[in-house]
Amino acid sequence: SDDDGVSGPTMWTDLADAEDEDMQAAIAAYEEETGLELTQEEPGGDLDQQIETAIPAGDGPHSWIWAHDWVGRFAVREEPEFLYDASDDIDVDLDAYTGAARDAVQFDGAVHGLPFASETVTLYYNEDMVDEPPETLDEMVDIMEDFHDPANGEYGLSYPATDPYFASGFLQAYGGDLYDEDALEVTVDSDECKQGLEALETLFDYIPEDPGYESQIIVFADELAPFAINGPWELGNLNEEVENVGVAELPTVDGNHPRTYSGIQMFYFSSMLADAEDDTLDAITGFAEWYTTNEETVLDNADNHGFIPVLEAAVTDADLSDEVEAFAQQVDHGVPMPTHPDMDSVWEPVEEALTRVFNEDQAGDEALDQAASEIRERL
Amino acid sequence: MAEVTLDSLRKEFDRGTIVAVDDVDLEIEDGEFVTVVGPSGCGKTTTLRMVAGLEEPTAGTIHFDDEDVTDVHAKNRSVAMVFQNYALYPHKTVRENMAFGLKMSTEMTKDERHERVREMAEMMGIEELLDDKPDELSGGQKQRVALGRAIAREPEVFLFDEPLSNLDAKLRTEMRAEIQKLQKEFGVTAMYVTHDQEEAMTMGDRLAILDEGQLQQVGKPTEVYENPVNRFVAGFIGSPAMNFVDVDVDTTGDTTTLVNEAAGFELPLSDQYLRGHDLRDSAYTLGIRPENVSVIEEPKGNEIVTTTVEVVEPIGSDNYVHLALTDDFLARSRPDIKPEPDDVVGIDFDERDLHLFDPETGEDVFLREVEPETVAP
Amino acid sequence: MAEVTLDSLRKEFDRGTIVAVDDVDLEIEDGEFVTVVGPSGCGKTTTLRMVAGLEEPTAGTIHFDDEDVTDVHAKNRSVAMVFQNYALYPHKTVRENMAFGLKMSTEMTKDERHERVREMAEMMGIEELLDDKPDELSGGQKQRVALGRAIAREPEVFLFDEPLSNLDAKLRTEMRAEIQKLQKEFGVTAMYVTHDQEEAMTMGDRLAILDEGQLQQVGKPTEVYENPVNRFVAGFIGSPAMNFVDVDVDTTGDTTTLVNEAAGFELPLSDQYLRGHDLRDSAYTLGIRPENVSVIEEPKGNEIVTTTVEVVEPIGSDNYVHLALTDDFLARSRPDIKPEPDDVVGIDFDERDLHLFDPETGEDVFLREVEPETVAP
Amino acid sequence: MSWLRSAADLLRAKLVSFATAPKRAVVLMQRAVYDVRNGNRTALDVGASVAMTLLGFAMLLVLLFPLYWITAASLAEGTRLFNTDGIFPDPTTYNLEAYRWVIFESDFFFESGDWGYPTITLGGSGLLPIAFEWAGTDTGPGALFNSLYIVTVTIVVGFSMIVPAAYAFSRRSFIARKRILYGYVLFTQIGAGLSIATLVALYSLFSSYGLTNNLFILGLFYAAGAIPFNTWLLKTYMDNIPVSYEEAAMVDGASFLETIREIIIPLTKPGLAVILIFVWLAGWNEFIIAQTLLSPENYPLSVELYNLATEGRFQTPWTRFAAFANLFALPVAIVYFMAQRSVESGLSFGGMEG
Amino acid sequence: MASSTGSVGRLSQLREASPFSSRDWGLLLVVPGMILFSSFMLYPIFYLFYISLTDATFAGSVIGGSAELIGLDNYVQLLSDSQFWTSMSTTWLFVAVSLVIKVFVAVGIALLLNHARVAGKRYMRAAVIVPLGFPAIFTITVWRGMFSDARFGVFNVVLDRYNTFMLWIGEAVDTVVFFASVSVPQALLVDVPVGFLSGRWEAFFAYVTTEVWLAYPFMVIIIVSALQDVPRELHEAAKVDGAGYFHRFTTVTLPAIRRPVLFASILTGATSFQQFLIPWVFNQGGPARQNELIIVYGYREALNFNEFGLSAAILIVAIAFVGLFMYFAVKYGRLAEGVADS
Ligand SMILES: Nc1ncnc2c1ncn2[C@@H]1O[C@H](COP(=O)(O)OP(=O)(O)OP(=O)(O)O)[C@@H](O)[C@H]1O
Ligand SMILES: Nc1ncnc2c1ncn2[C@@H]1O[C@H](COP(=O)(O)OP(=O)(O)OP(=O)(O)O)[C@@H](O)[C@H]1O
Ligand SMILES: [Mg+2]
Ligand SMILES: [Mg+2]
Repeated sequence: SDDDGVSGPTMWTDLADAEDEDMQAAIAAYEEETGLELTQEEPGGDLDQQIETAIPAGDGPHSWIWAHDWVGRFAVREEPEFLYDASDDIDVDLDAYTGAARDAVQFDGAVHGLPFASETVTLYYNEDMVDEPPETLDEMVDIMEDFHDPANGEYGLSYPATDPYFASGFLQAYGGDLYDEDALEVTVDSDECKQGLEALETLFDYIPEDPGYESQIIVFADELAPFAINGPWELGNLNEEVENVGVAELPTVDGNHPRTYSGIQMFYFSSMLADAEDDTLDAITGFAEWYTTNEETVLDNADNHGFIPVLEAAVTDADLSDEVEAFAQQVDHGVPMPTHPDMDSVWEPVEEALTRVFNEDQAGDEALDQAASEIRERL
Repeated sequence: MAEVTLDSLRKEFDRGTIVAVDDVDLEIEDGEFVTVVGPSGCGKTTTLRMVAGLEEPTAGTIHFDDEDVTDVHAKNRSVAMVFQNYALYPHKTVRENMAFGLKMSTEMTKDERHERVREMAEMMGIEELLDDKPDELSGGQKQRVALGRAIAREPEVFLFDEPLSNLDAKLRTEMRAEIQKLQKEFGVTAMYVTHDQEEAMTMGDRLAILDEGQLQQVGKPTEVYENPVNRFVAGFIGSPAMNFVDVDVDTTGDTTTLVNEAAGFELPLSDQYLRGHDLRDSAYTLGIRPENVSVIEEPKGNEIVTTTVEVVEPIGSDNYVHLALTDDFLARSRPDIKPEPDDVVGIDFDERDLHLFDPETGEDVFLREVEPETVAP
Repeated sequence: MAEVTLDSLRKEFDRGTIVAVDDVDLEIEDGEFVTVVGPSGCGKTTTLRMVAGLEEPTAGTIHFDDEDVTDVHAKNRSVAMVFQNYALYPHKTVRENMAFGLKMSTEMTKDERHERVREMAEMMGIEELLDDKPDELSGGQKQRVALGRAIAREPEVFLFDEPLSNLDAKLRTEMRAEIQKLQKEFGVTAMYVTHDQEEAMTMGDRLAILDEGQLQQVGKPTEVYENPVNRFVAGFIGSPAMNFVDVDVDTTGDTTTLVNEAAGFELPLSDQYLRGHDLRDSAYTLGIRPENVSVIEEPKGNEIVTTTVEVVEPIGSDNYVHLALTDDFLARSRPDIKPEPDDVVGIDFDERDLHLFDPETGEDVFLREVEPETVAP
Repeated sequence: MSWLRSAADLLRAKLVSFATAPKRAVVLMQRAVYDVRNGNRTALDVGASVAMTLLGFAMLLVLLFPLYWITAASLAEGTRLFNTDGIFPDPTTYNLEAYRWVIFESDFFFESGDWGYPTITLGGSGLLPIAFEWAGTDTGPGALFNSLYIVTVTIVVGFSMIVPAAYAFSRRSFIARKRILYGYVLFTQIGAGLSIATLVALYSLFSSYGLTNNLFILGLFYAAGAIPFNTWLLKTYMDNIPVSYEEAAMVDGASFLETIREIIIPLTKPGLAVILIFVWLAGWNEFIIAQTLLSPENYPLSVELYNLATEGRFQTPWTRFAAFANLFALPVAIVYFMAQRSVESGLSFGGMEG
Repeated sequence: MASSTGSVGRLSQLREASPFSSRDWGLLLVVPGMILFSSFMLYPIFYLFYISLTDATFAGSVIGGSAELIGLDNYVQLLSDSQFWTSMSTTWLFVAVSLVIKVFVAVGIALLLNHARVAGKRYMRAAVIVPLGFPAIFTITVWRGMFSDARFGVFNVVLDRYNTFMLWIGEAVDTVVFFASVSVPQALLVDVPVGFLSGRWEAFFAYVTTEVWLAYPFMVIIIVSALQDVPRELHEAAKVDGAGYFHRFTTVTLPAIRRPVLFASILTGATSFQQFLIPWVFNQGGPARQNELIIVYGYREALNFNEFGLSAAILIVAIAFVGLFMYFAVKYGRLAEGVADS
């Protein structure tokens, strides 16, 4: 790959079309401003798999954009290393970002990237069906009850409920964590999580029978369900498809706010930067700094893509739209996804456990116990 | 075991654009062996297939004895057919091949079937082959198996579609005799298609000659040989083929003379030969068989005509002498008559061996339907 | 155009387990037409293929004139071959088929090639077919194209591998004449393989008879017919085949008598016939050709033997009379001799037509190599 | 280029026959009616034919259901796969927007609206003394070009190895012939899952030899995978061609190469058509390895299609995905349609067994 | 007259492609393909085998070269993993079931589309193999959508309509049969929605259906080829022998297509064994890893659980199985028939 391989700073992305356009515009603006060159590529497929193979082969990108949950997983890699500690190369003060974002980009004291947005899932509602968003789960259940009639193609809720990322809010509502990052323990079988699952199970009854994402989203998009639980990335689409969409924070469960996992979107600094020329290093870190600290960009992102700002200056700005505000609140209630590499082993067993419960193959408690023991076996 | 009657049988293909069989009437007696002969494409196979029930007649009927089988499905007719390439089931052993028809069309138990097959195989001399697959057999053996398979069923009617044409000359002669013997033994009615006139002549009780879908003549082999009804039959039956010479008729005076100016001969016909027939002054085609032509090595002048020799082909028992009289005039002479090429020889023949055909209709002018015996040599 | 000499030619297959051709010596004169005949599997094709260069001899040499071509690649030998199935290139038109050899082996321009092809096609009467594909042709037409393709190249040696065996009888006769005519016209040396003895007899200047890879006899057709060197040749050449009767020799007294007790005949041989040969008192095989057997419908008692008639097959020009003398004793008689089956008839034959073979070696006991003419009838 | 012309002729003939098919169908029906009226065929007979044809048609409908379901989706509005009103989306909303997008906006034909053109430069470094350059635009060629390039390499290399080898297996005897052929047959089907099985091993090997991101090498790789199966298939086909044609050519004075060119190749056409389809598909459809080995600017259509499927974080833009897939399958469909007769006669595996 | 001198050297004879047999130059034609095949296919397999003997955990440790040889530990571990045995048995079941169905479906289609009474069968045949042209990733994703558990998933809609239709028939019968009350027996109704992806056997059924759909075109063209080669006379001989349609089918048609069907079965069977995309796209071999076919199992070990060495061992075992399968198939199915010197 020496002849036609891309030289110069390269960044891999996997963005939606609209996001991609804005990113290209931002890069162009940056290049114009600084005279540096930056190549953005979209390798497609599973980005992590691409990185897994490309970096050891020396063909990896200098940076990529993804949520922060890969930080731990890649930070612990040795021979070869995957991430670059840029603490000495960046000029920006990390205090410029919110606390959660600050934590997210660091691992063992090293700075592996810069954050620019956060996201989580929250409640969408169809304003033509529901006057006021429900405050509590019970209220929500009452409303869903009114609408839920699957034989006639109507449902209470649209919610890919077996995906742990989506389900995390309710599972963790009672204060239990799926994975305790401080103690490095799997706590998915804690009593709190089991209680949380009970709450989740009440929702299982109101969603379409197929928990797959596409089967879920369609019923809200076709106005066959009053509620959806989903992330900001659907905001644009749903606004087009549903006449009056409202966004609110998730209803409380026994007075607890569901603690959804949030993801911090960030620029990763890859280990390719270690041997890179100074120009490249400057271009990459420079762009990340420029982008993440540019208040205008951050606010545009919030407006256009529902990106919740993680730049303190922007967060305190009152100009955010209602929708973004709702997401921001939900992020506040939630917790960042753990970055520890052990977390890689958590997702799947939990998803399988939820699927079993959803399919009524297993009781909730047992399912979580089984998941926990599977995870522990893996570790 | 059954008399087969074809009544105005007609078969068209491609919506009438091809008439393969054209109003054929034919009656085959119980136990009779009829050979059907004709050039390629004349409709032999089609006729046979209609009798077998593999092809539906466009018009006409087929009766087995008194039963109209025209619309009866092949599997319900009691016929057996030997195909040109035998059509043995390649994955079945000889035994299974032979037993299959019995299994399908009789109520026999397995043991009975096998007993019957064994008997047949013994009769055909193929007992040792019973467990072989058709692939392992030679042409003659395959032929026997195909025959055995057909006979085993004891059908009422036996159909053969050029069953010997894939065999070599030696084997062919052998198999001919075998087929005839078996047919007589079982007394089954048989219809045998071939394009080889020699085969047709030697095998059949009667001969049916087809051309362009139409039946030309039916009769005993010798009868057909001696009294062909038209030029087509005359030319088709007999090997080497009959010689044809275009002649004009000169009826000046009392005598009727056949004249060919190019070849330079005049042949007065006797009254006995003419039997009152009136030949107009017009063109005819004269036919004479090679074996009826005598070659006179040293012409004495009283021959009918003299001509030069082109080639002499010895075939051992006889010599074929090709003469320049017409384009391909052949005389079959004794092996001791061996003129050299380009020798001038005389030729002669008996008036009684002559045939005269109408050049337009092709019909034999003197057709002696009534008293065929009188002209037999 | 070339004399072809095969010298101790030998071909083994499968590491010597199969000897297809066994030390064959054969000389073919320039312009001569030699037919090679023999039963299936006797090595005819293999011999031909060695001459063509398609098979490498295990031992022996092949010369074209004085040049040793044994190791010359087929494409560099000036031979043309007509294959049994014609091997016309199915994807090429007739024109292209005929032009292909010219294109490959001459320097002709395209126009010259097409001109030549047109000429050839005209000569063969296939001009209208030039743009057809082989699939669209009838058997005879294919045959002509294959011939034309071979001739167009003007090769030194012409090889034919049973080119007529797929044609029907009529066409076969026609094509035979055509091939001979062309061969003579071009004066090319030709080797013609067939398993049909009649074809071999009529076509060749000389005849080579192979059996089990070994050359049995080479000679002019009549010579071979009349003086077969052994029982194999005697039985193979001639159709219908020679009759064989096992006889014992009784040399009591002065006369030498052939005796067959089962059939009940005694046949004293004249001294003239014996010519000093000494027949021991032992078994021999007597051979007599069907056409040399006279059937006497009303036996008068002075015949050699009387026997009963089995079947009479009329073939038009003659009748084949099957007699019960031995298993399949055949007489070929004039068409007017028509005994009924089971009639008792007498048979007679001329001593001079007899052949006597050694039952072990099969060799003709009296083989008259020196003076073949003396026994010609 | 004469083969190009004959291919065009063939295509035209096929299209004409396809276009006139309805007319033939009508004639067929008229004849049936006529025949029934004239008593040439019974109504029952015609009825049986109609019933069988309908049965065939119904079966076709069932079998191809997924395809027109998805084609309907490609014509619908929005991006969702499901439709809560029934199986098919509302026909009144059908439009060609997705196809417009694939053609003009995706990377299918060209990137970012720039066509550009290919140039060939001779000399230079690298494996081959020929290099391809895409000129006239900064963005490089579209995915179609990359696909065609890969497929061309696969076909050219594949054929140049498969055809001689199949010929040798069919016509010559040489040492270890049986063993090699046996080995090939064993490996005919390992290729399929192998790509996933050995993905990482492959990547590491390729990258250690510096062969990643190289369309030519990828084409070679597909050719390699296609060799055993297709060699065996073609050999089986060649076994059924009588040797006498070659011998005739030899006696006619043709050299080995001339025999191959003039006789073997034309006679093997149906077999070649079959392996053309299979080799083509080998290079055309694979995306896992292509994605791993190539960088985005070199992605062929298959990878683009796959990326389209996984483009959204959680869902696929279905209308575009389906439209893309339909256009993607079109060349294969055309090639097959043209070669159908050959393919159907080129795939006989020796017929009946004894 | 082109004729060369008599003593042409052996070497030039070789070069001139001697027509004489038993020359080994044929090997030269085969060697390039073998080299290409070996370097791109065999070599990676050996490399994979090497990996299976190491403790590699990530793709990176393979490529980066930090893995260490640990002998056959991975294989030992594999054999003691119950999931391995589940995968193995599920995979074999999948191969067997889909194969049987494939054969029946393909033979049925081929017979129908070769039937004399079907008009326009050429076009139908062209259309019926269209699935061959689409990439598997696409069609499988589409099938995943159709098999949705949701009530509005295509198959559930179809089943729902079927239920409606049955009920309607029931009502109609009820109206006609006025003297008694008739209702449709429950056994004839389907309980919608069916959880195609959430039940073990439902998902298995969905896999099989999709696999059959993917493989039938290949089988159909092969069978159609074979059917067209059946000599018409054999059918006629059977007719004259008194055989009806069924017997003609068993005595003539079936033997004629047996071998091609066997070929196609072996080939597609081996492909089924390596099926990855269907389970992966449908539900990652779920529910609860119960339908994890062998390649999915290997893939998941490598990528989700970062056990690269183990994964390599799994895949090597899978390859070995396919090899073994092919070996016996080739041997007993006489797939290499005609290899015998001609
Ligand atoms: N199925 C068919 N469709 C159209 N034409 C046909 C069909 N079968 C036969 N024919 C035509 O009918 C005519 C008679 O054919 P048939 O096969 O009966 O001839 P044949 O006498 O058996 O000839 P051969 O000696 O060549 O076998 C031929 O012109 C043939 O082309
Ligand atoms: N390539 C071969 N390998 C092994 N044996 C062969 C080969 N070619 C011919 N033979 C054997 O050599 C012998 C002679 O065969 P050849 O083909 O020359 O016979 P033929 O006289 O032409 O017979 P036919 O009249 O059947 O064509 C036969 O026993 C045959 O089996
Ligand atoms: Mg016929
Ligand atoms: Mg031969």
